[in-house]
Amino acid sequence: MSTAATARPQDSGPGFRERVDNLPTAAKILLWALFAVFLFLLPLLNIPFITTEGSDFGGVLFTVATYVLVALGLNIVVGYAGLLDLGYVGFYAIGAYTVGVLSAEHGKLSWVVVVPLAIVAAMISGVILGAPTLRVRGDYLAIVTLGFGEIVRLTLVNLEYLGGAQGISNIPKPPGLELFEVPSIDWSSGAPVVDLDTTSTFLKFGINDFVPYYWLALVVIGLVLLFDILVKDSRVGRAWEATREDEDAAELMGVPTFRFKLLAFALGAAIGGLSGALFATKSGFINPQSFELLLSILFLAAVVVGGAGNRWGVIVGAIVVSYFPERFREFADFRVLVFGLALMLLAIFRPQGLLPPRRTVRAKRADDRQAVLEEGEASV
Amino acid sequence: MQFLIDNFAALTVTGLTLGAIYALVALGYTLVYGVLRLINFAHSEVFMYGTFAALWVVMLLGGRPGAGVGPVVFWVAMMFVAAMAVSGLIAVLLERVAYRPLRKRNAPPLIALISAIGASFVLAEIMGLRSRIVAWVGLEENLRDYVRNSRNNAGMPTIISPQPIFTVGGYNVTNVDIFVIIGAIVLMVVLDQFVKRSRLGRGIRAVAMDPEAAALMGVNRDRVIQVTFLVGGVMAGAAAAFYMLKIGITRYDAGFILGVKAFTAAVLGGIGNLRGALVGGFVLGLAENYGSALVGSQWKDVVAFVLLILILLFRPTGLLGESLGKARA
Amino acid sequence: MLLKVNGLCVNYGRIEAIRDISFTVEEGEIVTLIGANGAGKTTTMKTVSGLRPVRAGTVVFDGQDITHLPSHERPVLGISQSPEGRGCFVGMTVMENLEMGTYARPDRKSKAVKDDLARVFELFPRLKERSNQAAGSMSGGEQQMLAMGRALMAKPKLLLLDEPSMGLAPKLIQQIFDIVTEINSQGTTVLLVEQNAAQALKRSHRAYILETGEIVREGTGKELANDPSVKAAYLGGDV
Amino acid sequence: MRSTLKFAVPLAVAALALGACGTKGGETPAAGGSGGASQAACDQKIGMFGALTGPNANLGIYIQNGVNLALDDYNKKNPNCKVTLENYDSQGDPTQAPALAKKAIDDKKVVGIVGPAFSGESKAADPAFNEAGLVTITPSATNPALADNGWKTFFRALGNDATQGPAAAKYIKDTVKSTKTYVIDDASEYGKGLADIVRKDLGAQVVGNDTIQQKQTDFSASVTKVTSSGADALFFGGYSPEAAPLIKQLRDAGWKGTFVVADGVKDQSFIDNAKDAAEGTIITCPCVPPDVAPDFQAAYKAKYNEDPNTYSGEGYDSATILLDGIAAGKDRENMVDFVKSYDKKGVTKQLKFDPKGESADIKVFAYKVDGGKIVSEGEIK
Repeated sequence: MSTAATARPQDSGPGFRERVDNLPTAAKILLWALFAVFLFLLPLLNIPFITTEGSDFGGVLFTVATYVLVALGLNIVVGYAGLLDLGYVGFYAIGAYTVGVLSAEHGKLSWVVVVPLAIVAAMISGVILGAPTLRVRGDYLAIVTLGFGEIVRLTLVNLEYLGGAQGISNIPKPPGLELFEVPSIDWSSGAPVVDLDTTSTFLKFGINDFVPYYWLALVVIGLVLLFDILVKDSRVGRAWEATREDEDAAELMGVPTFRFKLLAFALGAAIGGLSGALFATKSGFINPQSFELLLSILFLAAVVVGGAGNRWGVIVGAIVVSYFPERFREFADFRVLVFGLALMLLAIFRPQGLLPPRRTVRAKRADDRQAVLEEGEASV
Repeated sequence: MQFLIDNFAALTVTGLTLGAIYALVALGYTLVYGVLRLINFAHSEVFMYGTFAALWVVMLLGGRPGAGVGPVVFWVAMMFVAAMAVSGLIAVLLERVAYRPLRKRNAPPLIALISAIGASFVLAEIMGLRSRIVAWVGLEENLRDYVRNSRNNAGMPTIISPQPIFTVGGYNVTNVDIFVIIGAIVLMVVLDQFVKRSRLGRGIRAVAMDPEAAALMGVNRDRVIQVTFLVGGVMAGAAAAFYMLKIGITRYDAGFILGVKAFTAAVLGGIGNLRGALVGGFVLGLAENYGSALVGSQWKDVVAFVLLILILLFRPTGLLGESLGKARA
Repeated sequence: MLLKVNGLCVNYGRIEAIRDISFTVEEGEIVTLIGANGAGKTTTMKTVSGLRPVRAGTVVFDGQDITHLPSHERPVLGISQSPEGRGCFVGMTVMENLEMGTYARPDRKSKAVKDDLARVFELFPRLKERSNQAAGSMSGGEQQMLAMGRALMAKPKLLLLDEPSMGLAPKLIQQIFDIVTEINSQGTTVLLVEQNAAQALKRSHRAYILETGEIVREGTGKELANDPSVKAAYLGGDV
Repeated sequence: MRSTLKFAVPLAVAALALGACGTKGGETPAAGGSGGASQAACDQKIGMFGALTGPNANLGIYIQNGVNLALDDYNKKNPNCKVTLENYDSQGDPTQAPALAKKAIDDKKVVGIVGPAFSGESKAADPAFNEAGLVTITPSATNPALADNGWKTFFRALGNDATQGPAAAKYIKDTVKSTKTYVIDDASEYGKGLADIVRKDLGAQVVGNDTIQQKQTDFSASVTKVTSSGADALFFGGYSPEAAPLIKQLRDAGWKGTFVVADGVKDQSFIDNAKDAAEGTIITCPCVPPDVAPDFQAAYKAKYNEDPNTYSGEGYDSATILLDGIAAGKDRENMVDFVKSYDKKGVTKQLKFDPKGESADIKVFAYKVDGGKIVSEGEIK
C-alpha cells in the first residue's frame, strides 16, 4: 500500500501498478493471497508501531474497515459520478437503524435477513432523495444532501419509535461458528512470541473480541471491491465517466445522465447502508450521536484525500482518516487540530489526492485538447 | 396552529432578528461563491472568531449591565469594530493560507473544499484549545478570564438590556430586536451600494461575471478575491456582534450550525445574489420560528432543510436566482 | 516598434497551441492575423494580453518586456483587448461596462474620460441609446460594439480586436470595419484577429498568416489579398 | 484462563511469516488468581473511563481530579506499592467506547474502572465489562435503565434520574409552589428521561412542553411558548451549554418565573455564562454539597486551587472503593464481590450498593444560584 502511495502515475517510469500488472498471473494471485492472509492476521500480529496503543487494535481495525467500506461507496457517488454528497452519513445511519429496529427495537429478525434489508432500505432512501434532487446543479446538491443527513439524524433523535436519543441496545450478533482459536503474537519481550493467552475464536461473534467482526468486514470489502471493479469497467462505469466529464455532451451522445446519476446514488447509498449495518452489528448499541454531520465530512475527506475516482486511493484515504486519529491518541486534545492541518497540507501539496485515478491524467489531457479546440471554434 | 396565530407577531419579530443574522453571514458565502465558485466551508469559523472578538472587547472595556447611554454606545461601537476587524482579518488570512496556494496550482474545486474543511477544523480547534495555547505561551495568569473553560460556553455581560419600545400584536418589540433588524438591513444596503457603485465593487462583479474579460480591463483578480473575503468577513463580524447582543453566549464550535444555516439561507435566496442572501436569511428565520411553533422546536432544523429542498425543487436557482455572476454557466 | 513578439511558444498542458511565433506591430498600423480554425490566432491574442502563460519567447511592448507581466497590469501600459465572442459583463448596464473600460486608467476621474465617452458614443451611437440597458439583453452586434467601445475607454496605445465581425450580418460587418479604420485613423494602433480575411486584408497595413500554430506567410494587406494561394485558401468566394 | 491449546493453520502461517517465534502462555497461569498476596497486587491499576478531551471533557476532568486525589491518598499510605491510573479517553463517544473497553479488559493489571462517565457510552461499553468481569463504578451516568440490564459488574455511586426526577418535581410543587409549570427538554437521553419523569409527577400543572436540540443557541420559539403560557416555573432537562442561553433569553423577554434544572447544569460555567440571568435558578442534584465533607473540600482545593466540582466527590468515592479493594488484596475476579458487599462512609454518602448496583443511600439536594455562587438549599425530602 505504501509503495503504491508513492508511485506517481504521471511519471513515465513503471509505477507500482504497472510492475504488479507485468507479473505472471500465478505470481499475482500468490501476491494477493499473501496480502489477504496478512490483512486477516493483522489484528493478531500486534506489530509494534502499527498497533494502536491507546485502544484495542481489533476494534480500531474494524472501524478502519467500516470507513474503507464507506469510502468505496461514497467513491461511486463522488469519484465516479462526480456528485458532491455531504450527507452520506444519512445512508450509513439508515443501514444501522434498519438493523437496530428490525432485530432489536421492534422485531426479532435474524441478522442474515436484516442486513440485506438494511441495504435495500438505504438504497430506496437513496432513490427517494436522489430522484427529486439530482436535477439540481452540483453545488446545490452539496447543501441538499447535507440537509438530508441532518434530517435523518434529527428524526432519529426525535422519534420515540426509533429509540430517540436513548438509541437501541442489545442488537443481536450474527450467528457464528466457533471452530478454533487463533492465538496472537506478543512483542513485549522485543521479539515476536506466540501468545496463547490472548486468542480469537474463529467466527465467534462475541462482545469482547472485535477480530471476527473485522474478518467479516474484510470479506464484505472484498466482495464490494469485486462488485466495484465489475461495475466500473462496464458500460455503466463509462456512462458515469462521460457524465462527470461533461454532462451536456453525454446527454447529447445518448447517455441518460439522470438515470445513471440516480443509479450511482442508489449504489453508493446501498454500500453506505451495508457499512452502517456492520457497524450496528458490531457495537450492539446505536444512538443518534454516532451519526453526526461531522462524520459525513470525514467520509468525504477520506475519498478526496485518497483520490476521488480511484478505488485504491479512497481505501488509503479511509485508512488515513480513521486510523491516524486512533494511532496518535497521545495527541489527545490536539488530534482534530493536527487532522485539520494535515487536510490543508494534503490539499495544497497533493491536490489530486494521495493516489489520483489514472483517469485524471487522461482527462486532463482531453481538457487541454478541448481548450485548444474551443479557442479554435471561436474563429470559425 | 392556534398558538402560531396567537403569537404571530412575537414569532415574526424574533424570526426576523435571527434571519438578519443568518443573512449577514450568508453574504460571505454568496460573495465568495460569486467570484470563486466554491463553498467557503470555513466561513462559519470567521463568524465564530467575530463573536469572541466582540465578547473579549466588552470584557476588556469592563462592560456591565445598567450603564448609562454614553458607555453603552461606546461598548457597542467597540464591539462592532473589534468583531468586524477580527472576522475580516481571519477571512483574509483564510484566503491566503487555504485557498490561494490551491488556486496557484489549479487544484480541482473539490480539493478546495477539503482545504476549507481542514482550515475550519484548525480555526475551531485553536479557539477550543485556547487555554492550552495560552498556557504554553505562559500568559495563563493574565488571560485567565478570557480562556477559562475553552471547550465550554463563554458568556458576555448584557450591556443593552432589552427594553420594550412598542407593541405589535401583543408582542413587545425590544430595542435589541429593532437594532439587529435595522442594523442588518442598513449594512446590506451599504454593501449593495458598495458592490454596485464603487470601483472595487465593480471589480468584484466583473470577476464574478467573466474573470478573463475582467483581467483585460485591468482588474487584479487576486486583489478582488482578497477584497471579497474581507467584505464577507466584515459582514460576518457584524453578524457576530449582533449575535452577541442578542444571544450573548458563544463557544468554539458555535460557528458550525450557524454556518450551515447561513449557507442554507444563501442557497435559498439564490447563491451569488446579494439581495437573495437577505431574502433567504429572513425567509429561513421566519420559517424556523413558525415551524417550531407548529410542530415543536425539536423539528426546527428539519423545517429549515425541508423548506430548502422544496424551494430548490421548484426554483432550482433559489428564490431570486443568481445574479452576481451568470457568465460561467 | 510598438509590439514585438519573438519566438513565442504557448502550451495547453502537453499540447502546443503556438510554436515559435514572431511578429511586430508598428505604431499607427493595423496588423491582422489570419488563419483557419485552431491555427492559434486567439491564443496569440490572449498571450499578448497576458491571459495565457508563455512557455518560451518574449513579448516586448513599447520597449518594455511584458512576457510575464500579469494580464491585469497590461491595460495600464496601454494594451486593451476586446475579447472574442460575448466578452461583455452581461449583468451590468452598457454604461457600467464602458466604465469598466476605465478601471485601470490612472486618470479615470479626470475630464478626459468624459471626452473619451463622447468619442465612443460618436463611433457607436447605438450604445448611447441603450446606455442604461443591461448588456445581456442586447443583440450580438450591439454587444460586439460594446466590447470595442469598452476597450477604447481604456485609451489604449494598442487595441487588440479578436474577431470583431464574428456572427454579424454583412451590413454590420462593413460598419464594424469602417469603425476600425476610423479608430486607427484617430491614432490607435490595432492588432486584429479575423476570420473574415478579405475585409481584414483590405483594411490592414500588414498581415500574418497562421497555420497550426506557426506563421507561414507575412506581407502587406494588399500583397496578401492579391496572392493567388492566399486567395484560394482564405478568401474563397467574395465578401 | 482461556489458554486452550488449539494449534491451527493460522498459527502456522503466522509463525512462517514471522520467522523465529517462541510461544508464551499456555503453561503459566496469569498473575493473580490466588488472591491475598500483597506483593502480587503491587503493580495494579485502576481505569478512568470517560471524556477527558473534546467538547464534553469538563465533566470527565472533574471526575478525574477526584480520582487522582483518592490515588494520592492511597499511594501516600502505601509508598512501596503504588497504584497507577490508566485513562480511557472516550471523548464521551459511544462509537469509541467498545474498543477502549476491550483495551482495559486486555490489560490484566486493571482491576476496576471508574466510569463510564456518560450513559450512552455505558450502554456501548458495559456489556463487554460485564462479560469480562471487570467491575465498573460510574460516578455520573444517571440513566435509570442502565441498572436493568443485569450487568453484574455495574455499580452506580450516585442516585439515578428516577430518584432525581421525583425530587425535582416535589421541589417545584412544595417549595417553589408553582401552579403552572412549563417543561422543556433537550432531546438527549439524560434530559428527556429526566423531563419525562418530572412531567409525569407534576401531572396537570404542566402547562406546556417543548423540546430543543443540543448545541442550539437561539430559543426564540421556546421563549415565546413559555412566556405566552403564563408559566410561573420552568423545568429544563438538559445541560448547561443550552441552559445558559435559554434562561438568558427568557429573562431578556421579561419572563419572571422560577428556573429549575438538574445536575447537568450544576456547573460554574452556567453562572459564568448566563450571568445575572442565572440568579435564583434552582438546581437539583443527587450530589452532596462540598461542605458536607470539609476535609475533602480542603484537600481538593489545595491540589486544584478550586472547589470540588460536579461529581469530583463521586469520582473520589468510586476510586476509594476500588483502592480499598486493592488494599484488601482483591484482584479483578473477586473485586466484584468486594464492591457488592462494600459498606463504608464516603465523602458524598454512605457507600453501599443494592443488588442491582444502585447506590443504596440516595439523597437529592437542592441548590440555588445566589450572588453568582451555587449554594446549598439542603436535602429535598
